[in-house]
Amino acid sequence: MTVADTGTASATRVHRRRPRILRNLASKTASIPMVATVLVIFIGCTLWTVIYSFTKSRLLPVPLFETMPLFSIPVPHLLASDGSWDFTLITGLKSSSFVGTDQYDRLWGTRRWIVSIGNLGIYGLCSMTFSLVIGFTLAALLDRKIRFENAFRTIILYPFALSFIVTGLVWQWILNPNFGIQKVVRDLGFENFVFDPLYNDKYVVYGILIAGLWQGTGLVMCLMLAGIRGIDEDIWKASRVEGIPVWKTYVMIVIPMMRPVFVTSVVIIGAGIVKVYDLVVAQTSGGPGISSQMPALYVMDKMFKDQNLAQGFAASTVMLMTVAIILIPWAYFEFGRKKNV
Amino acid sequence: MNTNNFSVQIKDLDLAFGPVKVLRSLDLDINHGEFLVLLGSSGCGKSTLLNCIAGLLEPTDGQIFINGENVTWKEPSERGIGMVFQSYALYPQMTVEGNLTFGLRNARMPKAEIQKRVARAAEILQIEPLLQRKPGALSGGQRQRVASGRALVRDVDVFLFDEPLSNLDAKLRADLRVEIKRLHEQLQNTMIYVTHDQIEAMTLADRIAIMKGGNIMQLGTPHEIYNKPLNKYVADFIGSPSMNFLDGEFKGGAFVKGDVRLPMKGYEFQAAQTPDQAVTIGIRPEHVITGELVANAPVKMEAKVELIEPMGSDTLVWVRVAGEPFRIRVDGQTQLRNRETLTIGIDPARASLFARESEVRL
Amino acid sequence: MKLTTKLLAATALVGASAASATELEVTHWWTSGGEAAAVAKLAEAFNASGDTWIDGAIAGSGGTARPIIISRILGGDPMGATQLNHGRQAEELIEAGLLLDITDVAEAQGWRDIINPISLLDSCTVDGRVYCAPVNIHSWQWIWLSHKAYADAGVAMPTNWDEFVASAPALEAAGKIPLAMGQQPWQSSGAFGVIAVAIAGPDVWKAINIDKNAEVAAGPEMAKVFEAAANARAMAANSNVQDWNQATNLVITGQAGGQIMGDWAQGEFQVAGQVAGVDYECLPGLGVNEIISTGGDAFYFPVQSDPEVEAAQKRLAALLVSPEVQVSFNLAKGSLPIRGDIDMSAANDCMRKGLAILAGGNILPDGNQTLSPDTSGQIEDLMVEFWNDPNMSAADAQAQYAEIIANAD
Amino acid sequence: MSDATQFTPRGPRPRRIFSAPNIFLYGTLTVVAAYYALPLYVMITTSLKTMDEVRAGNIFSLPTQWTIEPWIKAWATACTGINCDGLSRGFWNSVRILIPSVILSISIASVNGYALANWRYKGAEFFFAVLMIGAFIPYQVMLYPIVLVLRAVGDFFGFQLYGTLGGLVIVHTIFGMPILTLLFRNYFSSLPEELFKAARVDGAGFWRIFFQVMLPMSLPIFVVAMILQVTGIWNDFLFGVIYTKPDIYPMTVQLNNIVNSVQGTKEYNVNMAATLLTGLVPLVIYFASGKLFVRGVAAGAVKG
Repeated sequence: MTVADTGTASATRVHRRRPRILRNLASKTASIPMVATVLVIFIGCTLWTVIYSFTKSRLLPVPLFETMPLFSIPVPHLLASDGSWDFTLITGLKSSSFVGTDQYDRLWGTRRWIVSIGNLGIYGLCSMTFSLVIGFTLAALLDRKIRFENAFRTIILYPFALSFIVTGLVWQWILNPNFGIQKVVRDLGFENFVFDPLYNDKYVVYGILIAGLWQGTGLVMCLMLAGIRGIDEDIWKASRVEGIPVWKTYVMIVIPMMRPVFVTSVVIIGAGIVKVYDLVVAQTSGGPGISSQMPALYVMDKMFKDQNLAQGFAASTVMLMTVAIILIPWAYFEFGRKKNV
Repeated sequence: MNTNNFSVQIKDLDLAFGPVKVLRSLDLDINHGEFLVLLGSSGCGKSTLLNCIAGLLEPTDGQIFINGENVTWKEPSERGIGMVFQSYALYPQMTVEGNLTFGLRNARMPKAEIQKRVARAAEILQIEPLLQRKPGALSGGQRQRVASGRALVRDVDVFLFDEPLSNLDAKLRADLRVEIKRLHEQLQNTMIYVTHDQIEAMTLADRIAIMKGGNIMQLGTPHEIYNKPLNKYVADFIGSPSMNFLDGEFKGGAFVKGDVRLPMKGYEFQAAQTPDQAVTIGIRPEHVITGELVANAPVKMEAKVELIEPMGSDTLVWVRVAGEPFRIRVDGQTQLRNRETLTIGIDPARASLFARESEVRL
Repeated sequence: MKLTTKLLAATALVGASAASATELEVTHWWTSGGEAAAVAKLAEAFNASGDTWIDGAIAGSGGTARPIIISRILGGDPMGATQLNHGRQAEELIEAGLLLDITDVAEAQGWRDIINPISLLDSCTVDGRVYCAPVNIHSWQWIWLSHKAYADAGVAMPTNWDEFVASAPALEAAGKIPLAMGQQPWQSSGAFGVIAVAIAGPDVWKAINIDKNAEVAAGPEMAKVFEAAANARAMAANSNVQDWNQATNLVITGQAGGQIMGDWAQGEFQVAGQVAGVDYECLPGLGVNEIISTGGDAFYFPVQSDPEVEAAQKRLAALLVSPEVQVSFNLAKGSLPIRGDIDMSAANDCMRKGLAILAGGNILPDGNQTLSPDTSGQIEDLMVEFWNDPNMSAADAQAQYAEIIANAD
Repeated sequence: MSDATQFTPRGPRPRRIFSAPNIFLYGTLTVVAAYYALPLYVMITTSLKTMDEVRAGNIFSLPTQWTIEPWIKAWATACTGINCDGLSRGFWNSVRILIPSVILSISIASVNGYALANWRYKGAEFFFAVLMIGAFIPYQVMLYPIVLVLRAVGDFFGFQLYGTLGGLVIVHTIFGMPILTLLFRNYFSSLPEELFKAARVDGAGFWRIFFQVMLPMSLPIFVVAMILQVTGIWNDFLFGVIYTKPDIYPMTVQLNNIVNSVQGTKEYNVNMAATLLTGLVPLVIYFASGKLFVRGVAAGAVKG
């Protein structure tokens, strides 16, 4: 705020206020990439996708409107008989490209999509729960002033440096029943031991989960550890003086105090869950069958492989809505609260 | 020696963090019902000592007794202490009542008993209307009271305060200081109070322990500490504005520096015989005699005013004595001008004399 | 005589412009052993003619590669030439004017006279203009059987689908997998198509896939097909490989009895040094209806601004259809040539069977030619689920299948 | 309670190393550490075995016959189609993508963060808020239109953007912008405002203050941003697939291709070597940067 004031002050000194748009010009110039990104990519491209999800685009996006001579057709019919949208009366533009919610109707009538959403739900719920629980538990263990804390932390966090592709391939290998854990245990003499989550349509999501948690819990642990360390030392002292057991202090006092860290973690994990793509591609490509399909795979397939853009757009719009469901309460919590202070 | 005579007794306490010694073979005996203040600048070890008493830090060596019981290896909660922290350490997600009762509920105390204790503490601290609020909705002073209340409900003999007022503004601090003093009057239990604020220390304490570098420099009543500091450090630390020091020689029963000579008549020496040696004399600005009273002063001298700092009730006057800057505190109503020459008087009985090398009171 | 002149003219066309060597990036998804060897033949021939073949192989299946290819064409970064299954995949690209019209090459070389079956060229033709050069015919309608597996199990080599089904328990008892299946969606959908043609017959298949007759799709003929597929699913239960060539490898090594797979599987047997009739057996149309589906690969040439590149694209188009390339490429790949006028005497048993059926005209179009990619994709999604979920009943799957056909365009 | 007759507690409480809580604590941590370390171990050992041993042996055992063949093959001769030059091409492609992307994204985001922190203008907060929300939009929503945007921009300026290095660099810059801008904005806001005011009074302008006052104080945050970007861009798969073509495929995409280009049986040892090679750069950065990496991800994430 003071910055803007200084700018104004220097302007008045020369007795000539520059027009508003020219004030602070260097700063505005520096922000051009951001403004362009926001307008063109984040707003423009998102809207584009949402709008085109209501069209019948196949391999190529269909033209939205055919231009008509303005006000040339005075016939007042709002809805054309074939169900397409007609803007003739108001704009002079005519469109026969829109198909209403057809794409969404088809989407929700597709088993693969339903399975994808179900998988995302299971994966999301488990990933969220386990990430938070494991992340917090590990952080609490590391917080106990242990020896080799750095070594443990280094080991737990390193997978985060690896890509999902690498993560997926390694775990595909370890979980391979012919070479991996199942074989090792069978070689030990347990002939009937079965552990092939990636080849079993009931457990395949959990197979992916194992790899996903391996990659991501380190980050959650780091966030949690930072959160725990950020808590006033005196709180710990107070609880010790009152004779409250350590675990109870974590559960009853520390966790409630870490609400912001938990919220942040939930948002980060949540945004990551909706985007899960590389990991599944590398581990199962959605199989066996369609049992490990995820929405992102459906979108990619429909958009590029099956040459049905609008269907892909509809699916990605639903993904967007899912994120919004996570994001809006968070934004409300974050920014609504700040206003009160 | 019966340890039961003391409320808290510390014997030969050592604490080191790796190579850094924080407390050095420290002994301290605290009487029942005594209000003891641990005073010192930051890093002197006062909070460390308090944490050792509470059991929150483990000593490297030595013993701690509370009510005659050796608690060196005991958990903090088993020591019969209550503690109030600088940041109050209130549990932010619980109501005031929740904060007060959490420890008791955890110890599975009967509900009725908990009710009784909370009611009593709330009454004493006058926080009844706040019981259902959360700490976030309380003012600093209210939080401080709740923090005291949490110690109070534990119904223990020893209260530990770790700089409980230093997060408050000056006015509130003065008010709450009085409240703590009143609380002590009412409860009559032992209180150990850590602060870096000498006013708090002087006003609250039965005895003050001034600490530096992990040692207790002086343990005594506020009066002793103020008037008869045992060493130059304590002399310098206590009193505001701080004491004037002049380096000189002790020769034939008088302090000599250049052409200034102060016969130490009436000064209570620590030893019967004090040999001639290099010394430092300390004279508090408020003990310099000015105005009409100078006539009766044992020693008189002339000094030129160099700077005047009016502070309302008092005025601090900077002069030069024996070539050194020298502060004098005079009544705020005194009219003075720069470069005016002033006659000042000094009473050696109220001065302090320290050996230059050891900085120990002579 | 007429033909010779045309050929001469074509050669002249090729020769004239070959003076300026041009680099062409060619994208394709032929990455398995046999396939890569076949691509090498194309590259060799193209390089020998003076231009340079820049290989743009994209691993995975067509499903992985097609998006990349199409988005590059759309994104204004077209490659010199690209493999696509001929059929409806390129329809919209042609409509949008993104693919090069090579009618002049086709006319100069008289493709209409030499390409057999002519439906291949028709698939490349939109409004009378030619947009792609077909390179091979791939038929899905095969099952590949392992001599070793049947010898180990001590049962006779089956000669048709029914015998194959009957021999399954014996194979299982010998610790073999009766039917090897990969898990990629196109494999599931393809194998189902083969079973459909074999059990319900070509007419039913045509009614569904060409006329989009949903009643037939829901009818009793197809119900039998779904039952048979469910049966096949049980036989493939222990086959947990992902890629088609891993499944082929199970047959090669004798771990599995057979695999329903297109004729490209033959390339794998060849690379492994196996001999048809000795190490492995092939049954066209599952030994029930001897028939060939004439899917296959074609090369499309995205429109480029540089006239030199365009000339090179046309040179490549001419080269791909030339007799020498057709022979060397198809022998390596195990596919059938797109012209009947060349000498395929080097072909092995299986390929000869295919050539004979082709010559007899017993052919079907390929699903890719009759169904839109969208519909194919939906069927793939359904089939991959059906093949992998033993709890999904045949009736249930058929109902969904009929619905997809009803909505097909 | 007479002390004289009893053993007197003195000094620190005696501790047993094998106390129950300690066994639980270190036991749990060791098991957890094993779970996290296992895949790396398996990758390394498998990549050093011969294929025969991979088929016959136990994935957890050490190689009996050590061989670096798989590494050589993965690096130099593994095939995608008829290109048999291994991952080396992908590696250099990744480097060529990485360097301009990191430089461009950090330059833009640092200047932008500085403008947002110190030179606020009307509307800045709005754009920043949308930028932050944008970080959470699933990429799939924007993938396709971006192809069109890149093409349109390319056409406008008369050069190829989509499918080239330049296009991918721009995409990485766009998607790196939210988190980096946040990082820099928060950092510059945390610097003492007096410093900025003093420079203003001395007559320095936007760029002078940035280069001569802010930059010299910001080395740590640049290192953090670099760690974040290098790791993120190196590990990218999706953008590499969509916005490039095979001859400039980054390493991750090529890895997926090589691993999925099955010829006969899968060569797991080569696959593992290739996987390790691909993970090597971020791993080295991770192990070398240690706490800075943690700071980077924590700073990036906590405030995200």
